[in-house]
Amino acid sequence: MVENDLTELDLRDKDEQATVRRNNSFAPPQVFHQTISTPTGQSQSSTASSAGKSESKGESKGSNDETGLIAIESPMVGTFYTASGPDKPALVSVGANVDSDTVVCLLEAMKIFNEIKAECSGTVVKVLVKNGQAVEFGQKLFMIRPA
Amino acid sequence: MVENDLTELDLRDKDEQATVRRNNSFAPPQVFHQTISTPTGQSQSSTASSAGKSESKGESKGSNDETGLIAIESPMVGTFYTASGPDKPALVSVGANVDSDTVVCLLEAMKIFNEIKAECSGTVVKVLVKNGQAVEFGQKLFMIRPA
Amino acid sequence: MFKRVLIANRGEIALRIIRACRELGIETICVYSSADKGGPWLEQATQSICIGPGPSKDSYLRIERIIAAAEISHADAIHPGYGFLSENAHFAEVCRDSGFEFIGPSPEAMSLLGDKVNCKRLAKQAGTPIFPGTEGGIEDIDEAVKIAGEIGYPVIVKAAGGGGGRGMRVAHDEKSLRLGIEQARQEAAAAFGNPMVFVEKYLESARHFEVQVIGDKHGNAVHLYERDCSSQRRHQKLIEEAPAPGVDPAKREKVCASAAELIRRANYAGAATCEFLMDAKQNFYMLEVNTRVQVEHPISEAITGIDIVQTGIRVAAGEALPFKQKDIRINGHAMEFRINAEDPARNFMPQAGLIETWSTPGGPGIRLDSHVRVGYRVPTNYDSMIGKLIVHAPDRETCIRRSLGALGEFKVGPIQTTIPLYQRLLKEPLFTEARHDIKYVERLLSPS
Amino acid sequence: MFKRVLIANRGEIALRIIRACRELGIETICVYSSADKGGPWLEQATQSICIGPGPSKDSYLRIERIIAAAEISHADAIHPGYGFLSENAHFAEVCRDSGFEFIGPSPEAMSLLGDKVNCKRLAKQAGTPIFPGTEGGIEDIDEAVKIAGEIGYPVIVKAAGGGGGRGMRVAHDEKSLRLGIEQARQEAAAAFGNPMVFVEKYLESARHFEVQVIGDKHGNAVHLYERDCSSQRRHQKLIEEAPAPGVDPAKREKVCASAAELIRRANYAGAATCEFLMDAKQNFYMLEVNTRVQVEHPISEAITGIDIVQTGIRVAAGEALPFKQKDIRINGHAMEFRINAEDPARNFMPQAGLIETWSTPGGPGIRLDSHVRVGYRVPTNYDSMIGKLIVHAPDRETCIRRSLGALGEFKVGPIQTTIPLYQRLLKEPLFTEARHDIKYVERLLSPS
Repeated sequence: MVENDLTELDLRDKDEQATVRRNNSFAPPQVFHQTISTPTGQSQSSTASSAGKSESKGESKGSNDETGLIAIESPMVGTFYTASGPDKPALVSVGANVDSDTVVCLLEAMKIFNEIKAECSGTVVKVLVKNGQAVEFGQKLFMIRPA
Repeated sequence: MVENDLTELDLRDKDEQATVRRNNSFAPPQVFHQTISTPTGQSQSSTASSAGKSESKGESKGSNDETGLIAIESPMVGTFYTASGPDKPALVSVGANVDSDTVVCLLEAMKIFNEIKAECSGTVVKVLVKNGQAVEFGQKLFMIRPA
Repeated sequence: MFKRVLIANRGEIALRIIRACRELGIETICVYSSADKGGPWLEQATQSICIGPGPSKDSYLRIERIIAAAEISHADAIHPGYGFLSENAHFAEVCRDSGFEFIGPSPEAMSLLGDKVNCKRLAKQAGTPIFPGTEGGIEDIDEAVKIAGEIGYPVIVKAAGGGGGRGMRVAHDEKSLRLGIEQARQEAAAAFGNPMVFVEKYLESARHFEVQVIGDKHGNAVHLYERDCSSQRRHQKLIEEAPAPGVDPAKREKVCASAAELIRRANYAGAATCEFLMDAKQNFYMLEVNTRVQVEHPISEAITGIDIVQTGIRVAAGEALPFKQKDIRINGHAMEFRINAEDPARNFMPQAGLIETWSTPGGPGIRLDSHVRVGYRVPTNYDSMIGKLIVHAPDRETCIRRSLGALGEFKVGPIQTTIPLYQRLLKEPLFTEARHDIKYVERLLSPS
Repeated sequence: MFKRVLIANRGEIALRIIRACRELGIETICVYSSADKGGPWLEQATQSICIGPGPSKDSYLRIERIIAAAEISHADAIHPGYGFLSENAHFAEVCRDSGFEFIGPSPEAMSLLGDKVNCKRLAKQAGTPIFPGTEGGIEDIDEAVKIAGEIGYPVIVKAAGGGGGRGMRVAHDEKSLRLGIEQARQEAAAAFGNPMVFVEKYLESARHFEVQVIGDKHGNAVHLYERDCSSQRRHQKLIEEAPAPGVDPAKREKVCASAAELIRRANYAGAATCEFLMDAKQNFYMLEVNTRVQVEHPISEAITGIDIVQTGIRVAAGEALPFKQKDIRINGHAMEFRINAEDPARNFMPQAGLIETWSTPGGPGIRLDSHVRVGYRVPTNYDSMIGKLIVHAPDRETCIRRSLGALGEFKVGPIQTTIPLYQRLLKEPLFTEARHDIKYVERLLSPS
């Protein structure tokens, strides 16, 4: 199997939900594998005491943990896209209202694009990651003020 | 120079102050080198934080640091003698009154016997070291209740 | 040579690989689980990427997350370490297919040596001694005697339908074999309703003897002599040493050379270990081949001066082995002690939590491979090994004395470790006189 | 062999000697000052005895207290370590006279090599290259030219009455010498009223090259090759390495052999170091002989595999050296970094106080000799060295990379150490390309 064996449709070239599949054996062919994001403070069972410089460089410094805000965190490792295509508007921006089913961004890994849903209701207060930026597991993507 | 070159008079065979000299070059011939003992808590500028098992095995466990008592500490390394000879009575015992000039014991090192004076006035409350026992620097020898 | 290597592992072996890469001028990317956030080894990597929550199945075993991390970090190779995905041929294949060099053997070589039947066949061709045994049950006593004569006494007669020690007989000669088969068949027939028995080679007192080998992509394979890992508890190695004490030099050379020949025939590039049992007469029987770097690789590094991890990276990058077999000499004696966060006084109960005391030994011949420092919290998610103490000395006796000194200096708290067990084993005559076998630790520890 | 050795020293070298004795089955008695009460190395001794208050003159330098401690603890030998009384021939004599073996040379050998004139005379006989120079002033130019021709250019012309650089001229050939002497005499006559000048060998760019030697009481002496200690600040060695980089092998063999011959002729038993300056053409000039174990001995242990401290104890006990010169081979490259509690950012101001962070490097080729652990309080009384990091690798380039990695892992706090200085020096082309000399560190550090 080589990389070019992939049957791939680049989302950025299409208007609507596209089927992206890969003919490999370790990740079943899937249509926008969607993963639930979890609120801040509950997702990471970190037990390490010292937070050294081991933070990924992609992690935002600007996230104010203001009381009452909920973070949408990345459920996977991949590349963050704000829109479903290069000529498309951002799925959500600051001020947008979201509910549990609102797709807030796409995360790409191994040529598969995954829709990420808000999994909560409220207003987008901050977008913490830039379009095209790599994100790690648990990284905060959006801050939401609950409705 | 060998050990037997020493001109030595064993104190324990004599009644009175004896001249003990050694024909060597590193310690001048001396008559009862006498050293001042210092009160508890001032002599040792110990800065180490953890007291491990590094205590000399000769150190007494039974010294109660009762308030108001003064310890006579060993000013040197050597062997402790309570009397000036094997058939002589102890220089001081519990209950004895001492003053600054009272000789309380002898410490032998390198065949030289050193008279140790009380350097304080009061009553002997405890004798912490046994006759013939090796003592290290700073080791408590007697506890004195000041007059 | 690679520019950026992603390390799909954690703890001491991740740190070991970081150190090796650093000296080769290679940048490192460490993936980690959220339970390992803040792990001291991550500071030493060029970059670190969280790939999932604590449980291994959601992080260190998630192939697609590791590949995604390699993509976003622009790695060109992936080092699996040991454990986790290191012996997963499928992972090796996915790495290759995704454009990342897998630092280890090809999936084909890994599969070949991982398959017991194929591996045994290849071993036979390579002259690597294998474990003899009948392939099925026998009913005819004369046939059993013939087979026993071929594989050599002692043999063990086992009931095909048996278990729990019933129907088993050890035979040291033909006479006792004939009697034993008779008795075993009767007993087996009575107990299991099946008189079928079979005959296998019986090792009364086996030692664990394993040969470190390393191959490249140019058809070269070299062995780095052996390790004795007989000090085990529940198949977990505790103390390893190199070389194996008291082994006949000619027999050592022969079995080690046969192990190198085996991996050469498997077109194997990278480090591997051929595990053997050695009987009291110093006959060898191969158990299996581990197709990865081994926990105990440092003792082979100590006695040969070869950096096994660096060499593994070099051969994965296509370099030829930088040494020949004739360059490899045994220099002194080395032992490794696995410092496990377990309480030997309470049946080796795993210990987790904050390390408050971590005062380590030093001086000549002392190497410590550990990711731990004061303030580190041992997570509950992974195995209990928190460090490896490696002791090298001119000879075995000095090595034992040096090890006792180093273990005595090693203070860990408040969690308990296996250090006191090693202090006991190093004073055990069975061990010091090299009269030990793979069961001696458990015999010593069994109450009775 | 000795039964009980008293160690008249403290800190890392006391610990080093304890470790050596432990492996030889020898009990140890550590004497200590009250400032060192609770010192971690004392736990490792069989017994410890307080001999006086913090100041060295009242404890570690008090001969009669050390002898008294040896008496009450029934020691049979005394190890002086380095510093303190280690090069005090009188102390060595008192030890012997009091019935304790001094672990080091005889007082006679120590005095002989400690005396500059006698040592130089013996060195001449042994073929050890010494520093040439005129023994007095000269007035005749032709005589000066003759001497300069003998000792070789460049030479330096110095005014006998001079100082501060006035009246000094460096001459690279006869012509510039004749001119230089003329000018120097005029300048000297004008400045000091004394036209007398003298001529000495001038080293434009010298490196510190020292040979580790060891002798026994049976007339044997062996060298363990050399160390380059050119990285110095105010005559304090900072980085040492072995072997000296870029030295011609034949010249190395010759000067090392001459150093061994020197201590053989001195009937010297124990470890010693012959210190040389090496000029840019790799000519050697002996400075002095240190008659004790050296701080930087571990790098020679690393490249030769010889335990210098244990061997020193063995020869003091009367054993013959257990190796011959032909057994000694250079294996790889080693560097030592003295971890000093000093602040390089504030003119190397000594640091004392509680160690809260002490996170040490590990892995292959890393040795740490240190008495420090978390919770240890560095006293103000003694020198600032709190540990020695020794790094061994197959070659110098790998050794530098490995050292940079290890220094990067080494975290000490809150006190400052010389670690950042070493990280800088290891990236300095003068050092990495071995174009350094004994002044390069000070030149780098000088503001300008």
